[in-house]
Amino acid sequence: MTKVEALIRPQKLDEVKAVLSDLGIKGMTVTEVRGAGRQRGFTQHYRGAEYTVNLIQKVKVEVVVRDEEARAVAEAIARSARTGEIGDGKIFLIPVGEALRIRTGEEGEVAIS
Amino acid sequence: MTKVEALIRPQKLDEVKAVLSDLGIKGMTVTEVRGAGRQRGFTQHYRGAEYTVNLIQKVKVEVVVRDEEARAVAEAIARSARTGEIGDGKIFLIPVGEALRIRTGEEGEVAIS
Amino acid sequence: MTKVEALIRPQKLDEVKAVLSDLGIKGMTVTEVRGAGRQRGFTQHYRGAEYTVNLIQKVKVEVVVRDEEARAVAEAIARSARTGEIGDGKIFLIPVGEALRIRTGEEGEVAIS
Amino acid sequence: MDRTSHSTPAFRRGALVAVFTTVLLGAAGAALAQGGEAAPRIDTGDTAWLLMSTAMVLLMTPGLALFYAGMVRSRNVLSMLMQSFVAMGVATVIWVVVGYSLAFSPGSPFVGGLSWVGLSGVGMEPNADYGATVPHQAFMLFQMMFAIITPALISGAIAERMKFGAYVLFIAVWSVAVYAPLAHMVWGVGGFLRELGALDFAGGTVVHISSGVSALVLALIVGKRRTDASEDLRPHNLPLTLIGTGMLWFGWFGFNGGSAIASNGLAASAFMVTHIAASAAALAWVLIEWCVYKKPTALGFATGAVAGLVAITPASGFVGPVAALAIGGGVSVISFCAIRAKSRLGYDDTLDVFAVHGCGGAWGALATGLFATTAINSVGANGLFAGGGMALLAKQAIGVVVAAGYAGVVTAIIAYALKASTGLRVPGDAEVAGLDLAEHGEAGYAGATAGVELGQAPQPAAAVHASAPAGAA
Amino acid sequence: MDRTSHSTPAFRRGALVAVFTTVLLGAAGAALAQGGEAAPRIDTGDTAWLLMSTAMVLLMTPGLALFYAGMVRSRNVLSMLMQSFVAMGVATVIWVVVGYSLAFSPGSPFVGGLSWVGLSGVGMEPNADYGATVPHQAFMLFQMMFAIITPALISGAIAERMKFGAYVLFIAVWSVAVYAPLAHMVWGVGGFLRELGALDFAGGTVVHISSGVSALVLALIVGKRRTDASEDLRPHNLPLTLIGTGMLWFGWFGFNGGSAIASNGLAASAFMVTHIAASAAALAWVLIEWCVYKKPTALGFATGAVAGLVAITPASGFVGPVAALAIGGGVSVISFCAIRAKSRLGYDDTLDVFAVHGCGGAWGALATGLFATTAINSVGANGLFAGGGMALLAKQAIGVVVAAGYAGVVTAIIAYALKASTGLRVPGDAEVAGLDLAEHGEAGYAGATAGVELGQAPQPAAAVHASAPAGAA
Amino acid sequence: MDRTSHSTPAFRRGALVAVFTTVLLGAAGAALAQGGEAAPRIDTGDTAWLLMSTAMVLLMTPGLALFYAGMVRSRNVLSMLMQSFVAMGVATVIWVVVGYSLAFSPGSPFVGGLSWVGLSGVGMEPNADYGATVPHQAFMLFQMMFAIITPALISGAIAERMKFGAYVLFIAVWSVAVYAPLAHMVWGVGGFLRELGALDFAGGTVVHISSGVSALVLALIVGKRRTDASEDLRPHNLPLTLIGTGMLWFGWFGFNGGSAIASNGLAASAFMVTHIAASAAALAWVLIEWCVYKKPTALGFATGAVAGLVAITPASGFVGPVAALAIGGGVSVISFCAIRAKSRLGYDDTLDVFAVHGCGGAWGALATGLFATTAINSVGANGLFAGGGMALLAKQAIGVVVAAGYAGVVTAIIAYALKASTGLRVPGDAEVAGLDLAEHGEAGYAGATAGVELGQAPQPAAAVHASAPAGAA
Ligand SMILES: Nc1ncnc2c1ncn2[C@@H]1O[C@H](COP(=O)(O)OP(=O)(O)O)[C@@H](O)[C@H]1O
Ligand SMILES: Nc1ncnc2c1ncn2[C@@H]1O[C@H](COP(=O)(O)OP(=O)(O)O)[C@@H](O)[C@H]1O
Ligand SMILES: Nc1ncnc2c1ncn2[C@@H]1O[C@H](COP(=O)(O)OP(=O)(O)O)[C@@H](O)[C@H]1O
Repeated sequence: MTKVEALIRPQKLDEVKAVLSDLGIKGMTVTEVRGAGRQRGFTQHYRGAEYTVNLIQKVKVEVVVRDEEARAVAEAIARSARTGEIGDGKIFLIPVGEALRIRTGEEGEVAIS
Repeated sequence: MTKVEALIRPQKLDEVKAVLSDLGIKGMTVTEVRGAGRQRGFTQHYRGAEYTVNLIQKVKVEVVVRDEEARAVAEAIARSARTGEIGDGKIFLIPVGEALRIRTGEEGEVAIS
Repeated sequence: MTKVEALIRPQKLDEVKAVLSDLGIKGMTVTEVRGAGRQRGFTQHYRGAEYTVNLIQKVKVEVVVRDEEARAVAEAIARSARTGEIGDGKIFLIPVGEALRIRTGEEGEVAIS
Repeated sequence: MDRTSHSTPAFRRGALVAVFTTVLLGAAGAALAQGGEAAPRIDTGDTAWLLMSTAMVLLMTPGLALFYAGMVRSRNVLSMLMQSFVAMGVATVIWVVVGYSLAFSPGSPFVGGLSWVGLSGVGMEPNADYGATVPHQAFMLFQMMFAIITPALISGAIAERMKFGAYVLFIAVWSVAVYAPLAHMVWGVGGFLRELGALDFAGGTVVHISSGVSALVLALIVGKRRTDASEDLRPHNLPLTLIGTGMLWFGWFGFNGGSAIASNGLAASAFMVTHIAASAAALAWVLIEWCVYKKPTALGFATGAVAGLVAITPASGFVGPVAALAIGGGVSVISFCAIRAKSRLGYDDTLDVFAVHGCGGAWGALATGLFATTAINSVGANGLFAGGGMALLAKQAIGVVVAAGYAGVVTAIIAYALKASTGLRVPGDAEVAGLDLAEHGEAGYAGATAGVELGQAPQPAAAVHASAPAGAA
Repeated sequence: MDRTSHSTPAFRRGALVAVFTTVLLGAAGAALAQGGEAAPRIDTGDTAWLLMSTAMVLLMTPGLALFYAGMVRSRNVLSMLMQSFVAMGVATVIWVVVGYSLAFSPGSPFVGGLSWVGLSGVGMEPNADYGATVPHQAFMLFQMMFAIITPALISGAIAERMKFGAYVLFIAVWSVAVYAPLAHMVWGVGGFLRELGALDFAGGTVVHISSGVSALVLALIVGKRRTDASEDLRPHNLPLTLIGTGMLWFGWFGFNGGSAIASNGLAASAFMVTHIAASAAALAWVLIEWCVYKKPTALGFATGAVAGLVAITPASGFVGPVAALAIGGGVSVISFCAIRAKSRLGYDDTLDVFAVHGCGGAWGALATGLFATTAINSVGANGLFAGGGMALLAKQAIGVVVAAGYAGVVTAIIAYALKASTGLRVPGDAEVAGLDLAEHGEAGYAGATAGVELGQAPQPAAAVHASAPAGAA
Repeated sequence: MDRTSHSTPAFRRGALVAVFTTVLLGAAGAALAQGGEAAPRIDTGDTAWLLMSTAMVLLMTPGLALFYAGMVRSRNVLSMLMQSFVAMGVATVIWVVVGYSLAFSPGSPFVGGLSWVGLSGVGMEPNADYGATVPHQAFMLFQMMFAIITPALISGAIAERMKFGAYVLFIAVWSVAVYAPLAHMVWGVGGFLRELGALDFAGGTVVHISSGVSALVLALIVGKRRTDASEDLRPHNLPLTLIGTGMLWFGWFGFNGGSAIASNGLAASAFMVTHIAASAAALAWVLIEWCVYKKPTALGFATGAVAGLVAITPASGFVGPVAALAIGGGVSVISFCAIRAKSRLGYDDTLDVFAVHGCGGAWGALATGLFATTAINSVGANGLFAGGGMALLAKQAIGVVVAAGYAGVVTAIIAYALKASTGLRVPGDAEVAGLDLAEHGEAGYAGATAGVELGQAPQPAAAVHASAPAGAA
């Protein structure tokens, strides 16, 4: 199995969820993160003191899927999360050795079905 | 080494910590996440407007262990996190190439001992 | 590619960012987590009731780099995050199968350049 | 006494200021009885209550800010707060410069004159027309606080998308073009609705109908937010909303009780019905939710309480406790339905200003025509249920229509003018990023809000090493 | 004067209302001296202070809501707030309908009559029995605010687990069956404890002992929360608790100072000792923590302040500043020990209502028997240290026992009746999910509370591209 | 009258208490006219306003706590709150024991005597020197609230790094050694600056210059925080700061309006200019930011409002509305520049106490010398623009220099003494961990603040299974 780990803009989460749901994928885990990259940070002034904010709010979406689905899922996420502006984010595919459903103890692909 | 990555119900965290401690495992990292899956979301009304909440509060527990321990650790977590109801969560095993203890620079299994 | 996943003290984040930037690495993702390990927790009293806090605030820094850079990046992070006291944290290297830049659809190492 | 007597005809019809006769004949009677001087004299008790009420009404604006701010997304929390707070600046300056004069100085039936511009002539001595026992400045200040919160109320309708600059211009113009004339018509000596005999004790028309209708019109012209109702649109911090509710409830005692412009039985009565109506409305709202959604909510309680406070406002000097229960219970039904209608009609009055203030204020004004009784306030009138027939109800309806029509039309003119010049909305990406960042360059909650990390110091070094058994190898 | 004179015997023993003689002979003296009219007349200054005090006491309930809400887990924050706010609805309606009559209208030594049901007969004119210089409605309102906060105090004991419906029923019945009779016994004309000569200036027995003991009994019957003391049980938002503390402290000046029912020296004295006791208790609590745990905590300061305010309440009209220091310092020792005893005894009075209000109120009532002096209040009595011997102390002890016993027994009856009918607790999974979601269908803090994301707009496009050197390939 | 008359010379020069003549001849005139008794008599209206003002000023300290606490990092939020709250304990006890006597009892030109130690001789009767129509205790209490907030103001300068124990000792000594003597010099009968004729209606020198300069000196001696300006140093919770701003603004009406020590025209006038100056300053600050940074901020509004309130404080009883606009607008320019100067000079007055209170207070004191007019307050004096020439301005400058110099020098002595004994700073790792944990053993926001999880119960079992289509295999 493969974990598709996507770092996206927070406001794109709803669209990503929708496209995954279209692919029949319901299971996912979402984390609030902050990211740096090519996207420029910004400057704020509080009482005249300047603060440069480099870490920008992003959302990490993790979906574990069968290896053969991984590529399609990644591309679908990419399509739905794209704005074309710098800062759209990345998707990483990470190998997963085993999966286990806590409720039933089922293992393997059935655990993520 | 292997990273055992468990997505569990928040209220099961104490039990999971206890069982890991019984296994002699002290090191772990915990993240607050939100998850979707088979577990149904719920509906809330704020001043009559309906909001469907699909992403449900979960906790991610990450423990990096020696490969040979991974299976036992995963099963122990599963046992302690189980309620039998939908939404108990998943456990994924992810290969880890190397580990390093920042304080000492030690590498390999000794870094996670 | 390899994901360098570092668990560090929150107050070391600025130094780690600086050292990565020196290595020419701009992209990274930061998550607030809590960790347990050898570092002792602490006790608080609220109206006389004692609460033991075992999970201590840490920051997870994730950087996906080319395999050949991974070791150097890990060591640079380790150097900059070190205080020498228990609780400095760990670094894990995790294999990444593929990377994709959402904005352009580019894949492979170019996606993280 | 002379001065008072000759103004009696106007009195009978005016609502707010109608109480002075009572005052003069009542509490201040002793002093007058002694000498029969005609000159108004400051009563320290009346002044204390009026100053206090003024302070309480001022506190309502921060209260409103919190009430609103808790309901938006965290990325707009400061924007929402600012839209209320800035009214404390803008409306104050305008009131000092020209607003008070246009509202209360002698003028036409529709607007006051310019004789009190820059507060000239507004001194420490009482003005018998508006408060024979309190400093004129205290009366002016009390009214100023109403002029502050009224435009701020509108901000709830256009939350999360309006340009800050355009908003500031809007409330500045609105304060002059809508608020001051309406205040004059209803409360000013010679004002047209006052002369007609429409009753508005503490601002049902002037404050609530005007802001509620303006809110609706402005929301329609500004347009909807770009986002659909997803879970991220839920109120981000309801405890803030409840703090605001507490402050509003507290302040409203000054709003309504202070409108007696005296520390007397009428003030106590207005205070009493204010509290009762708020309680009844809050309970009613929660009960409606309990029936409809099976869950009584804290936000529902807060909303109901505010709706009850709105509805009792025009009636507060004219009705008794049983009427207050009815007015409070009634407004929750009406505003609850109005909110549900919004969902169907699809306009984005984001925080339901029209449903709560517009509809609630209209209900309150009409209910005054039903429940008012001269047993409570001899210079008021009898409503339908007090045997007064339809006369008062008709006048109240005229008041509602005039206030709603005037506020709506003028708001539309201002809004379209701004749309054509400065523009009303922030760009789409600013809306996505949140107005705090895009318009104010700030973050409401920056940094990790929940995190502390243990330093080594509190642990004695020995203990630390003892806890790392057997070394690291 | 006639009316007043003939009630003098009762007066000398009554605490709260005891001040009217002072008032009549003091501040209002000028007026009376002039004409010697028998009829009570409204004093605008007294009325202003009473109305203001009433508003301040109302604000204490939102203050309490925040004080409590900050101490629970975030998943129960709205539930906690609601348990206080809803009392503003429920207790108000009950007070209007029947509570005030049962508490204050003429009746038996144990409970008032029904003559003031629905507030009939409670008008704008003063009632000389309870406040000869203020509108009767103002007195009724002031007392209403006490009737609101008292049941709300109980909610701290059953936080995070009680069914909302059962809670609402509980406080409704409790207001009628416990609060009103106790208020009558202590403050009502002809009330049994008042006749006995037990002193309670502002509610040590009626408010604090009654709620504190009821809280303990209810907590025992409802049972413990399901969770162990893990780190997740720590107070989720102590700044909320401190906002609440500020509001409570502010409001308490109305609570105690307003209980003079006049704006006079006694009001100032009560205000003064209230503040001093709160300060002393807060400091004492922090010092105790400093000794015991090496850390003076903000929660400790807040807890101590509230305990000090509780303890001074019954004594506030009878003691001077030095006694206030002693009462404040003493209560922190007592309540601190009571909280530690809780840990050992193992019951789950979640937010320590018994330790703070029950024990603190009892200490205050007894301390009144020690420190009271007629030098402060001529219609009070001399306590042990003022040379009055054990007499007053004994009466105070009777007051404590009666209030505690009555409240405890009736609470148990109500609680068991509800347990058998509606049930008292939410199901286990609702407790896990949190009452906000399970009982109210809401979330206190929804959405990301800390996040904003930068839109592209604020960056000019050129600048953006300049920052992406060398292209993407 | 005798007593009052013989103190008239002092009166004419004193600022705060200067108003009593007005009172005696004005509101209380009726009573005096009747009998001409010499004895001061309590006026219920004046007393009501003074008690209320006292309560409002007390509320400013929690308001300040929130104002400050929102601006620090979350790990220091409780520490910041505690530094204000603890002043409510420490300064109160000191005021009772010795402070009030040193400040107001008869003594030398520089410090009061010991005749009122332990509040002996401070009773319910008025003291004609300080308030002929209010209980002496009420005056003492009102002044106490000033003595509480003043040391608390200093805490903003040493946020996030000072030892709590050292801070407590500092404010304890400072209250006795700096505050009480300064209050005596400026307000006490026979005080040196009062005799000189320097005007300070409500505390520009005593409260703001003294705390602002002391803050700067203490910040320099304590030293900078260890951290650089990274994004984590941004204010963690600006809604808290805005709640605090609302409370401060509200309370300031008591601060300045109450300083009339009467409920009269002067109180209304002071109230009015207070509000106008705050509004003008808040707007001005926001406009400056709009020009300089293109973003008007909520924090800027709050900062400006407080600066305006500071600046009007000394002038509030002597100037009219136009002057208030000027004073408010001016202070924002001055304080804004002072903050920018800080960035360049590099000292760490963390929350800008010197820029806002020190510079703002100095501007206000000097502006009194420009704008004061006897048209507002006959016992004041005419400033430069009212045709009084440079005389008053010179006296005001002397007041500023004396207050700044005295406070600065004595603060330095206390600070160095503490540095040498207890130490002033927490260790470095405690600073990293945050003072909440290191000094107080608490967390401001513990546990997950944003999370609830759905229990199974609210879903009927059937529905649950229906939602899991096709089984798990
Ligand atoms: N090398 C990396 N490792 C981990 N996360 C990265 C890396 N590079 C980028 N990211 C994540 O992707 C986000 C977007 O990247 P950025 O370079 O700003 O834009 P783009 O992907 O459009 O070029 C970052 O905010 C960060 O969270
Ligand atoms: N394919 C997946 N990839 C990543 N996380 C998943 C996936 N499926 C489920 N999860 C996580 O597991 C949690 C529980 O899954 P769910 O399907 O609701 O219940 P169950 O595991 O009991 O069948 C989800 O909330 C989500 O956090
Ligand atoms: N086996 C592990 N798996 C995952 N995370 C770990 C593991 N061990 C430690 N960590 C993380 O590293 C942090 C520091 O580890 P700790 O053992 O306390 O200190 P040190 O690394 O200095 O020996 C922990 O708080 C936790 O977040």
